Amino acid sequence: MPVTHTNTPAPLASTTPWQDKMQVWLPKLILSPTIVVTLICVYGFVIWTGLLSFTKSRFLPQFDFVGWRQYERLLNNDRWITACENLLIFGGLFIAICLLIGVLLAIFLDQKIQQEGMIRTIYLYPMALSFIVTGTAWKWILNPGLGLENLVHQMGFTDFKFDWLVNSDMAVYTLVIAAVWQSSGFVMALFLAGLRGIDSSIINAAQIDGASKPRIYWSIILPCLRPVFFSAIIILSHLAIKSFDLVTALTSGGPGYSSDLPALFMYSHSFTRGQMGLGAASAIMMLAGILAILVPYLYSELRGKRNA
Amino acid sequence: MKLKTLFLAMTFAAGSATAGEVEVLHWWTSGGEAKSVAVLKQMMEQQGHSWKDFAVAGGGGESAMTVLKTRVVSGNAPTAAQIKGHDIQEWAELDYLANLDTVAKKEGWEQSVPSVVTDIMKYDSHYVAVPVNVHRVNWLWANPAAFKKAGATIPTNLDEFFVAADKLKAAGIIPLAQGGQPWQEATLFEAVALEILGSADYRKAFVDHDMAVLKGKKMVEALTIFKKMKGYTDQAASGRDWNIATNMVITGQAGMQIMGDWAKGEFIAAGKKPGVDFVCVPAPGTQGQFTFNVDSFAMFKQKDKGAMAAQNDLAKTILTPEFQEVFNLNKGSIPVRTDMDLSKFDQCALDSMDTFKASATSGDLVPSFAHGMATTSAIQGAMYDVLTNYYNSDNISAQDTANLLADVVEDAM
Amino acid sequence: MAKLDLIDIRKTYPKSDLETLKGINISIEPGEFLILVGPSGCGKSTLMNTIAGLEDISSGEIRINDVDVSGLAPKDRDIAMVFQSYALYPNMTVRENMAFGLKIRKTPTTEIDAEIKRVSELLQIDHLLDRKPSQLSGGQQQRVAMGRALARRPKLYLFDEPLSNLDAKLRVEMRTEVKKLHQRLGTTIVYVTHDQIEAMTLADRIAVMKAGEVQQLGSPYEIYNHPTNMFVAGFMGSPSMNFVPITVLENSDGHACTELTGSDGKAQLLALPDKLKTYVGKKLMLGLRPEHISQQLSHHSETDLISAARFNIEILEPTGPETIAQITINDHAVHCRLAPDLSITAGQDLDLMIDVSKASFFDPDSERNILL
Amino acid sequence: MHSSSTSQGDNGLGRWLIYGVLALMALVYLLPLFVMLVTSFKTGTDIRTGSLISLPQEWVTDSWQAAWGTACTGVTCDGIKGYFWNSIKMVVPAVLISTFIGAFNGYVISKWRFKGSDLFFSLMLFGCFLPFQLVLLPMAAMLGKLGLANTTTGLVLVHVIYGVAFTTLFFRNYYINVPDELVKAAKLDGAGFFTIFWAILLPISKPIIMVTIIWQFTSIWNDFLFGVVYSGADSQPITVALNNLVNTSTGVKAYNVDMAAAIIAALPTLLVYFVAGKYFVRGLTAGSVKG
Repeated sequence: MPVTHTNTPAPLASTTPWQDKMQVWLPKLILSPTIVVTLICVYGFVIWTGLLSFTKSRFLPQFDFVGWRQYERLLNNDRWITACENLLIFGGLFIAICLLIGVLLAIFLDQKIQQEGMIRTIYLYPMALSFIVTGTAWKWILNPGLGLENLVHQMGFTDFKFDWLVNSDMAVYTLVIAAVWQSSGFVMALFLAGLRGIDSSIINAAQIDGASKPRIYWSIILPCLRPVFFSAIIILSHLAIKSFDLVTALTSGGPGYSSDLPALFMYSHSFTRGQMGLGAASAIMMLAGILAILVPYLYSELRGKRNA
Repeated sequence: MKLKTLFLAMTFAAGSATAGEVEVLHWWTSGGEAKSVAVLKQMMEQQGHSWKDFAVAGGGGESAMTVLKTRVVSGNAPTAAQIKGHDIQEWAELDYLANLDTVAKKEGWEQSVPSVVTDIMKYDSHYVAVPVNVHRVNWLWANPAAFKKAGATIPTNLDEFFVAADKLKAAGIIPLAQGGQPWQEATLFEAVALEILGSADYRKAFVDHDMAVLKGKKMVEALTIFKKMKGYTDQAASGRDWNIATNMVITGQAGMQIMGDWAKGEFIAAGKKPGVDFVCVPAPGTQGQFTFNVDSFAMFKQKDKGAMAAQNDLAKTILTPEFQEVFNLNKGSIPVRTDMDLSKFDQCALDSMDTFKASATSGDLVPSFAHGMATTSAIQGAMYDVLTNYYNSDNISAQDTANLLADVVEDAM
Repeated sequence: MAKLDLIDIRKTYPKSDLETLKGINISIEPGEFLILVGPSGCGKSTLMNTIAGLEDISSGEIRINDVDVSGLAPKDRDIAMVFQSYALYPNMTVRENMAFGLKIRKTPTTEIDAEIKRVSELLQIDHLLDRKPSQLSGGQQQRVAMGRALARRPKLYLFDEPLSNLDAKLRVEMRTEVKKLHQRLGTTIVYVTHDQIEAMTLADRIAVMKAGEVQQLGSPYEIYNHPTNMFVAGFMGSPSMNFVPITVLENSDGHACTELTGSDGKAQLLALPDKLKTYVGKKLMLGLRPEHISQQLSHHSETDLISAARFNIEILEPTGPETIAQITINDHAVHCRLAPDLSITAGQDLDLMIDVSKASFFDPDSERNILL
Repeated sequence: MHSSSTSQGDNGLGRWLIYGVLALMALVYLLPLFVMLVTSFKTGTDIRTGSLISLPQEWVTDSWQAAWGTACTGVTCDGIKGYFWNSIKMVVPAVLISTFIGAFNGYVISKWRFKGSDLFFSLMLFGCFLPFQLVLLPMAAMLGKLGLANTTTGLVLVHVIYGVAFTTLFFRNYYINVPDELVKAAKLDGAGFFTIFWAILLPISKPIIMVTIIWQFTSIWNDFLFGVVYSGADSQPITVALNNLVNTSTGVKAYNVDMAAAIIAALPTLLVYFVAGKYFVRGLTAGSVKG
């Protein structure tokens, strides 16, 4: 016998069509401020800069168009070429070394280490510091007269030479050192999180198959961490491309302009050099570069995931 | 903030028509300079105005310029900003600067300030900025004790310079203290170029941008000597601030520094006496020549009456002999007024003032391109790039650099 | 208790040419237990979501108690749903999970408490009320999910593969629970599963779906014994129905018959129902369930449509209560169900009984059951 | 067999190696902080005569007091204490608002998808890569039009605008791993758009909220560019003061004061990392790393 319901719950206050429509429109409504702001403050400003790059603007924006002139000047500018080469060196090394250190430390930390929390915090803390602080500290440590070189000299090894900071050919590598120091801990955290998310039965299965630990990590675990590599590379390239504070604080692009980076080039030409048109052109070139590298990568990664 | 300003303006408008707020953007944050600005602040406050300080240090005002540009674009320009040289013309051309002719007339600036300086302060023959001081850039600072120890004499020309430098080096003293920033390298080069080219050709090259001079033989010679000087600096110069370099001379770690007269403030602050603990002589071979660098405040157009009154008072105050004296004593420069009592100033400043007056008539008074006096920031920046790259890189010849210098100047014109 | 009518439901996803639902017509009586079965991708879950209002339909009508609800938001349809993943709110206790819907409907607290008491006792989860879902076993989570649905006393219950995340033993237990629950409460239930035993045991009626269409709607008995086409026939039952291609012949008596060829190549005659006489000379597909081929049973007298034949037993798969054997007929592998205590080894020949009276016959081209 | 032999190896030499490497790297990471710390407690002469990593001859806190209260950062010599408060006034609202908006955006993009929402998400991702120097002038013009130029409100607005791309990304990636059935169940229970968010999703978002807050707090607190350009004269953040202080020096560079100031400026972010660091890894584990 079916149980008869004596107390039917209060019926839901019948909603008006207006409220139902709201439910459909609410998500769009919620997102719309961000959409508008993004369109204006990201894309609008990029278009504005694009327009500016075709003008002869110097001191402040002026809209007298000169065609591709600023781009021609840019490509003939030695400092710009140096800055772009530096970005490739800096970005490439920075990303590669951060990934390497990050992965290794994460794997090591994942071996049921005592005091893991403390070690993890030590690796992570540089991320909390501003580039001004990092730059100031490293500038001092890397200074041949004051820092590391001096320290080793005092220890008795007077032949020791570590003058990268003041060496035109090596200055860009000091940027790599400081940037890696600052960001590799974060990469470690990403990978550690990724490792924690992997089903341990995979490792057990591989061990039963007779695979050695390094081999398990190399051929089973790392491929599983592909999404983490993706996130890490995106975040690291974002840091590399935007590296501005660090260069300003550590080398100011020097000696000469040997450690200049595009962001610094753009900033100084736009604001202190009175070459706003040229600065805008360099900004657009930077964006084009970012797009050229990132879009194919994003596309292949995201598409691959959809198929999987 | 706007409301607050409005409120302030309203309250003051009732009582006194002259009280208002000045917001001053500057990059004078280091000791002597900051003290000097503090004096100005105090003097303004005595007149009933309020002072809002907007100090942004770093890179010879690079950050400050960025801030200024964004503030102007946002329609919220400060009352006054530390702008100098050619940039004053740029701002005035864009019609952002206020007309100070009334104050200038009332205060008689034309009579007390030499025309070399007032020309820079005027756009379209109207005053838009107020000069604060005159720096002489082509100074050589030396530590006599270090020279004595090395058995060297303080040089008066380039040949002597290298003789003395060799002796200092042999005595284990860094001959030339140098800071590794583009503007410091340009300052050094400027002093050399002034000697090699002479005042007339210096002007042709860096003010009129005569291509023949820019890539001429003399320029190549100047570049060669400039590079030769690098051999007498220490290796760790890169990124070093000028005052650290000065400090090397103070402590006797280094023998000499070629730097503008603001370096004097550092010696004084360290308790050193001019002529005894340190000497100031013109950069080698530039006796009688004067590379000037004039600091100034440009006044931005204001909507608010109180602010305008305060602005005029600020302009007036800056050029009062009292402020000129205090400020320049702190900063190491000489007053822009030529009618002042200089009894409190030291010998370096007196020398400077004499040369200033004399060179104004002889044609040896030239604007410093390293400090934005001679040309636009675009050309100045382009020249910085070429010079700093040449100075710090071993694989480019003096001749190529001279050609490149001409090319980039032409490109940036 | 409510009546649910699905009238010509069509659904096409944006950016897709294919119709996911191609005109579904089902009427569900108050208190009826309807099960939707079909292979994955057949549209059964989409249909479920459209009933719930979680997805829009492209055309058609969904009527609950003769009211068209197809334009209403899910909350206004008064429907509860139990999900395969249970979808328990992880931040809430069991009590809060069950009370959530009632609270939103502004039910007085005392009523909520009473309702939770009733449901939790009914489902024997009253000792778990203050736990979080993460502290529960799979079976307990499943009960809570059902409790959450029951607490609201909706007009209609939707179950989306609710038992498929449980292990085999628990699944059988819960299946019984669900059946008991339905018998006690007499609620209207639409239940999606891909497990045909669940379908057979629980349903009042079963709707077999394929490619967005209902293939057959009927009682479990009808679906099992009178499948309308080869798809339904093959989908329900395990091991599934054997399909043997045959040619209809006429024997000397004028009865319909056909020849079956075993693995040894010998042909044996098999009598066919006389209804098939019109098909003489034509090819048909004979559908025989494994239990319709068995060892010689003493109590089965050989009637017209129960024929004996001898086949070579190729593979034996004892399952305990029965043994599944594989033979070859007309070059097709055929499963038959034998008694477990039969002493026989693979490779032997065995006399089997074929019960054609319960067989189905399909047109090989249209795959439709020609006798319906 | 194999597994047991490898794990034995782990316990011996391999294990020591791992600890060795980890400890060594910890030292490397700590070195700059150590140098900064000891330097900040040294006297001027101690810095010049001692070595980089030697402990102070005598521990003095003068430079800390100077950095906090008496060092010059312009015409005033009140140290960086006033700026500390300025930064807090700016950071707290900026972090909260951007996190809040990011949570809502992530919720919509992952659970209420509509035509174009995915496209918009990709467009937004690009915003993460925008070099901020590029937006300085147009943003200034916009703030001017809004009457927010050089106000704390304006600065907060800028940080929110350019932070939302990140916060949205974080929340979207987290919510995408929350089963859709939860939302469906809630819808059937009668919950609407906001109720589902408040009652179902937000309570399970703690890990990602922590990640987002840490990230946003760090980047906004440490920002110099926006801070120097969009703040008002009396609302400059601490990074501007630090910059003024570090670039302010006459004669002997007061490294000890610089270092003390740098550490003071970094204290809040350090604190956040030390206190909430474990949530950071946990939050990343909880899903934000799954691109």
